[in-house]
Amino acid sequence: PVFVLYFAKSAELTGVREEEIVDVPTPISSRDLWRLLLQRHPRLSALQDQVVLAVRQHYISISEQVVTLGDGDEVAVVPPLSGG
Amino acid sequence: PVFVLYFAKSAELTGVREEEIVDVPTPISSRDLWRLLLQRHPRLSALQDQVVLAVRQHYISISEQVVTLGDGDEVAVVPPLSGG
Amino acid sequence: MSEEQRDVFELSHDRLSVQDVVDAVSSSSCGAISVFIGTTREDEVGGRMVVGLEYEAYEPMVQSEFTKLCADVRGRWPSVAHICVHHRLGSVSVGEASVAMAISSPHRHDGQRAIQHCITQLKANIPIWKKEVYDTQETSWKENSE
Amino acid sequence: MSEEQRDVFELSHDRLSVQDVVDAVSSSSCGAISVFIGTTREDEVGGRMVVGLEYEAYEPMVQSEFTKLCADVRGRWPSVAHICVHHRLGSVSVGEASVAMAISSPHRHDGQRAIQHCITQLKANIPIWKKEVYDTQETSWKENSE
Repeated sequence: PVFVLYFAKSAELTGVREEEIVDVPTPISSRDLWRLLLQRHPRLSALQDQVVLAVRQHYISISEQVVTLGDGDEVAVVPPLSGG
Repeated sequence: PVFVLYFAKSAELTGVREEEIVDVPTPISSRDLWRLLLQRHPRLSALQDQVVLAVRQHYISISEQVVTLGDGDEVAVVPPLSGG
Repeated sequence: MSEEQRDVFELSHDRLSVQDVVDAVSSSSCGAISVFIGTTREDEVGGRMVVGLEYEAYEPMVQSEFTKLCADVRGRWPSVAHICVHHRLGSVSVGEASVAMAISSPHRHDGQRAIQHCITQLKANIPIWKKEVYDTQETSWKENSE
Repeated sequence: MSEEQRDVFELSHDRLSVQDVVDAVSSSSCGAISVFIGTTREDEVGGRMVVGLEYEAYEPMVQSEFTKLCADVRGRWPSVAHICVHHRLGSVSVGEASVAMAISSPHRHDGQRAIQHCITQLKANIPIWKKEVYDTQETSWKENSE
């Protein structure tokens, strides 16, 4: 399974902070990965065009870039940052 | 009289921190004022070309600039600054 | 400089202490400590008063991004000795510090440039989020504009 | 901003507290506090170790020059809220702070530029002097090079 973490507004929109997804195809483009999350949580579309993902703690924009996911890998939904 | 204050290296060279001088001509150029102090304390020549004066708490370089001194006015000998 | 370089990023639910971040970077080989403190401003947004902020972070990734940030700072200003950042989590009231950072360097110019770069990069890259909390109980997630 | 601007320069024979200068500039209308701390570095000069510094000041003129310095800073960065500088007098051991300054501003860029200007101008214009004291008991008056 892949562990998906939701932060800030994305956690409010989904109502969860973490979930396990068992059937993620791999390799997968980050755009398809985002679509898959949108199917599970349609309200995430409020973040469309603002969000990036982090795969194994590396930022990746929503694009054709392909990621390979291993068992237990961590994917985070990263709304616009506002630290400081 | 005029009160002359010596700071830092100038105080070490003269051996005094403050003195009263009664016979200062006025108006006087800052260069002549410095010469007058040099006559009283020849060791001050070690500071030649590095020193400025402060008259009533305003910096004045050693030059032809003329200052008017009133009774009780404060003149300071200001070696290169090194605050901070 | 025989001393090892220290890079410290701490997340804390408690009030920040400026003295703690300054002490964390102090070094007898350094003549300068540059510090930046970000505080919650009193603000009005659409007729509502901001009463505080709420922070959250992706904690393990904060550490990995901070490691990259420090490598970047040290690449640009090799004389930088130590870097310490303390950042709040949870509720931060108006007037309180949300971030305190300090950088020590032998001379002041490098440290002053480094601290500006460090706060800019923190805001751009470190996975931390805040929402404003209003007197109406409403909230709004913020976005760093730079 | 209804609050009055505060400009504070204190000379002190006691150890400086960073927290004190930060508290002196804090303001609920400001989101940023920039701080600079100058410390005595461990140093070797011609085979002699610097064990400390000795500071003296022309105290009333420190205040009048600081007033000019603050007017200059506020002319360049009008958003600056408060300015506080604490400077040591007398003996300062290696590792201790000789100067601590803080500037508050609504946003960070103005405060960061202002603090750099403030320390540069302090070194150039405020009538304070230091001599280095060596392990041999010898001393040497310093000169700010900039």
